[in-house]
Amino acid sequence: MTLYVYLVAGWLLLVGSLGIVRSRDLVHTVVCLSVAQSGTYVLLIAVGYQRGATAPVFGSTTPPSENVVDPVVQAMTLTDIVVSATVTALLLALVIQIAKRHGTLDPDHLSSLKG
Amino acid sequence: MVPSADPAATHLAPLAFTVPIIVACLLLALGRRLPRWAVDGLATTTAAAVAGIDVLLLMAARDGRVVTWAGGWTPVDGTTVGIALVADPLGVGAALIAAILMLCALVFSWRYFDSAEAHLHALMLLFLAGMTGFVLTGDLFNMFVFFELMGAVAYALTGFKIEDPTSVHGALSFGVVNSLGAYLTLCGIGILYARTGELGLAQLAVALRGNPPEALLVTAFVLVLTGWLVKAAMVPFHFWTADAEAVAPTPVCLLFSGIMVALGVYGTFRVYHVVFAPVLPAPGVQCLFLVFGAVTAVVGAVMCFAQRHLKRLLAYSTIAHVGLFLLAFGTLDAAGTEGGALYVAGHAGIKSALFLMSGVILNRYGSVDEIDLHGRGRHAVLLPWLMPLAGLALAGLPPFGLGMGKAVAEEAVATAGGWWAVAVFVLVSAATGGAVIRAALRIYRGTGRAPEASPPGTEETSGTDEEAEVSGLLQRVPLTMLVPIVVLLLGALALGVVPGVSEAFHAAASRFTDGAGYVARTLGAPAPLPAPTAPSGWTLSGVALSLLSSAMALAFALAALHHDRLPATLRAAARPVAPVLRGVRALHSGHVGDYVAWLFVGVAVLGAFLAAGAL
Amino acid sequence: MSRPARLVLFLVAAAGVAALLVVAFLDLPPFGSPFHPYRDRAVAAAVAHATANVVGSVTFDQRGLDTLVEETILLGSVAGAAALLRPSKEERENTTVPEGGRVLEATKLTGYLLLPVTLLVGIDVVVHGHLTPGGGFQGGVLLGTAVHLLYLTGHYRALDRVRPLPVFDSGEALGAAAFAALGIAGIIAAGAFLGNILPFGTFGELLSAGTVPVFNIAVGVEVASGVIVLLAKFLEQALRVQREAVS
Amino acid sequence: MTAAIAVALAMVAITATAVVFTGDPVRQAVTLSVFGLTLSVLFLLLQAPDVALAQIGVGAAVVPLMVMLTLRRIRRHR
Repeated sequence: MTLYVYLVAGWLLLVGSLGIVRSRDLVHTVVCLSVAQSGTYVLLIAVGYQRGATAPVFGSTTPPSENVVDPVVQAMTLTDIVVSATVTALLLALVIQIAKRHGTLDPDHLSSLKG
Repeated sequence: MVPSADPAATHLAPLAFTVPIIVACLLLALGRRLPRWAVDGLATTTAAAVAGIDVLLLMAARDGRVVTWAGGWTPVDGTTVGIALVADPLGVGAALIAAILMLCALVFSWRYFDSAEAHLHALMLLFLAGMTGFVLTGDLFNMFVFFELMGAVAYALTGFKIEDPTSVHGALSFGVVNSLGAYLTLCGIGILYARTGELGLAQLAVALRGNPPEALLVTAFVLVLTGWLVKAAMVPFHFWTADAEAVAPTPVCLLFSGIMVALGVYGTFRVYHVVFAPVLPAPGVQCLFLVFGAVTAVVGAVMCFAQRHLKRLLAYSTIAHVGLFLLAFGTLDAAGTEGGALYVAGHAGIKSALFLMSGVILNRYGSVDEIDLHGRGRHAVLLPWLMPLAGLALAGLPPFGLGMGKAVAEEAVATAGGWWAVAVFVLVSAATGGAVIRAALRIYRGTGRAPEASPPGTEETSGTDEEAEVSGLLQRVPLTMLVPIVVLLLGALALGVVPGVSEAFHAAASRFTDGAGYVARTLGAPAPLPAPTAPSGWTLSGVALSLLSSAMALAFALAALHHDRLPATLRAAARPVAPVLRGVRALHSGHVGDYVAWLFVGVAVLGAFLAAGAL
Repeated sequence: MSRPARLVLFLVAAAGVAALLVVAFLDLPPFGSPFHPYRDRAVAAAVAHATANVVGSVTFDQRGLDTLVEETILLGSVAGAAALLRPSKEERENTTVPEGGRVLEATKLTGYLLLPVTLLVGIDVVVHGHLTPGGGFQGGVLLGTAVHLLYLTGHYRALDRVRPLPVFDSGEALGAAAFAALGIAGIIAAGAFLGNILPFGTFGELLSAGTVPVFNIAVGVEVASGVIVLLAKFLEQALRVQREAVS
Repeated sequence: MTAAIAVALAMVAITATAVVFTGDPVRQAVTLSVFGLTLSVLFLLLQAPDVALAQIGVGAAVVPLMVMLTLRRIRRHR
């Protein structure tokens, strides 16, 4: 199970990167980048999991004596999700401008920067 | 008992990045209602204020480190839940350079084009906050977050000239490659956290103490470093650099080239010295940086000399110099670190001044193509002298600070690597300096043959179509553009001549390489002082080598300008180089898919290299 | 590089990276293990500060610096995206607001019904962030998207009216500024940057956790405004910005 | 519980692969949204409701919406 869980995280990272490498459309590139990033979410949340423990939110059903999963990785993942959304927004804004300036979104046909 | 410094000093570190954040918020909230001069004034004053805070912090950290626990979570028995800010002289020094460069960039952009409702100024201040926080924080995940702040703002700044096709293209490549690097860094952080349950640099070091150098640590080290090294533009992570630095607005280029790439180097060696130095054998790591540093330096120098686009030329020269930084810091000892830090500081002054000069050229003549600009600057007054001088200084001309750093670093790498590393230093300095001198002579003196129409079908980015950054071309260069150039050059000169600089840098370097002291001080244990070693400074051999590389730079420049008058044997000897050069240039394709493939090649090779050395 | 060459290069390198990852994964503690030293300390610290949602405590109280920077990233990105999506020299913004296309009555109704519900849930998620799952960010995203349900109803014009962009522009910046200012208030009142300066109150009650709910509200304002501005810029590009007719 | 997690992980891996191999960006916006939802289910199962909530908002709504608006803008331009 351990290896399986972490391999899924690694798979997301690698398959997202593969998507960027073989992408024919920059919108697709940006989306694949966000898939690669979700590998880090899965890794972090999996690292913080404890079998039989509940969510780290105390209340009437969960007294503070109860075992909870790691809240620190969850806070890290929240930050990571914000980063993902904002970076995606910035890159999509750039993609819109590229489409306007170059008339194409195929990275194979963008040739303004060479050498 | 926690050895606490002056309590007021502990509040300086958070203020150094909170002040620019708050002012940026104000600019964004009020920007459209403020007149332009108020926006300029507010932003410039803030950069100056941050520089002032950095100076105070530097004075407080002079005899050690200033530790601030955000939220007041001071460790009890060495453990805590909070984040530490750890200001040591080298880190604060880097923050100070960033603030000074930001000040120069903002003054330079007073005459700058449309700032889009103060967005440009607000983004610049947020960029400064990101850089400052990155060097001050003592927590690995917090480093990642500040790194992302630097990144996100930098992508927007790179693409700021939305009418320019190269600008938005370069920004996207930068964004994708840099983000992917950051995600690999985060994976490394996740792996370290799973193993140790810690995120603070000092706490990680304690948790890993006594660990054998196992595979997990190699992977974690390589992954964490990937993001930092992408930022540092180490080959083969460097492809985004020329694309982004050549197309960003000039004031932004200055910051990218002058300090941002150096912060990647800072992050790399900060993490190594504090967390990994006790668990990964030093010879393997040293060898890694000697090899990658040398390759980066050579690739950067070759690509630099081959450019005609002035800003791309400078960007590739930065890559070459990053290679030299890596060589110097890669010695992992105090002497090499001292040389590297001096070199970074001197380089910041010279390279920033050069980027500003390229901005002046762009806004005066409407192009940054060296060939196209042949002889166009004959009637200029000051720059025809300053630009070749800066070229010589880039090659290491004494008594500029960059030359002193080069001299100190050469001595250190000779011990760690051997004579070949010194040769790399001399040749690479000469080639990058030579390229700048060549461009200066061609533009300002009309040296060499006048250009013919370039043959059709040559695909390279020449810089003829670069968009000017002021409305209408400048008739004369305004004082607000000249003063920052002169100030930066004088600053670089002062580093080399003011007495005591070498001693101060040596003390800072000794702190930086003393990971155990960092850990002890952060977690509140008494820190043993590192064994004192002698600072180096200028030496006779150093001056000789620096004069040699300056002379070679001049020779390279003249040879390139008058290559048709070179003896036939020399030209024949150079002929086999051409296809190699074409091949290397073809790799820099501007294709983001290529760049990502190379990113993974870099990670795999780093991993294999280190595993072979460590396990 | 040609496509096949690039793919081969990547696959070989990715295999190397995968190998690096696998050897590291094999050395990690098993999935679901009870080894979480930071968790143990974080839970104790959250209870000491009367914060029922430990994630909220970590986010705003224990590692508040991460969140300050995270919110700054959001601020910078929204400003950056707005700058990148500004109408360029040869473009102009269409002043006549286009009416959305024909929308099914059922869709309209869903939009109208969902809007108030979503707004209420969003506010609830923000305000109870220190007690229940959620907080300023989650609630803010909900609020920011809820307003755009009006677009779903086909009333872009109505959306344009309830969404005075300059207000949200300023709202975002002021939310972020409030966060940073709270950090400095910590220095003044408690002697520590981002220190928790309010009384902790009773564990599990609305007024508890000290400054955590205040941070949640600041972040809620910032994120809701930020999402609105961001989506508005993309909507403007999609619907309104046009290239000036070449004369 | 473990079995549910294993299934959710498999779903995440499969939908992620689907997103990457969907060449047409318009259809990709939809698969991306589905991927965002499967991720939030996984986070719920791993006892991370805070993260699941954020992921639903961002991964299943805001980001796919931005992708769709980008595509609309680009197609209008062509």
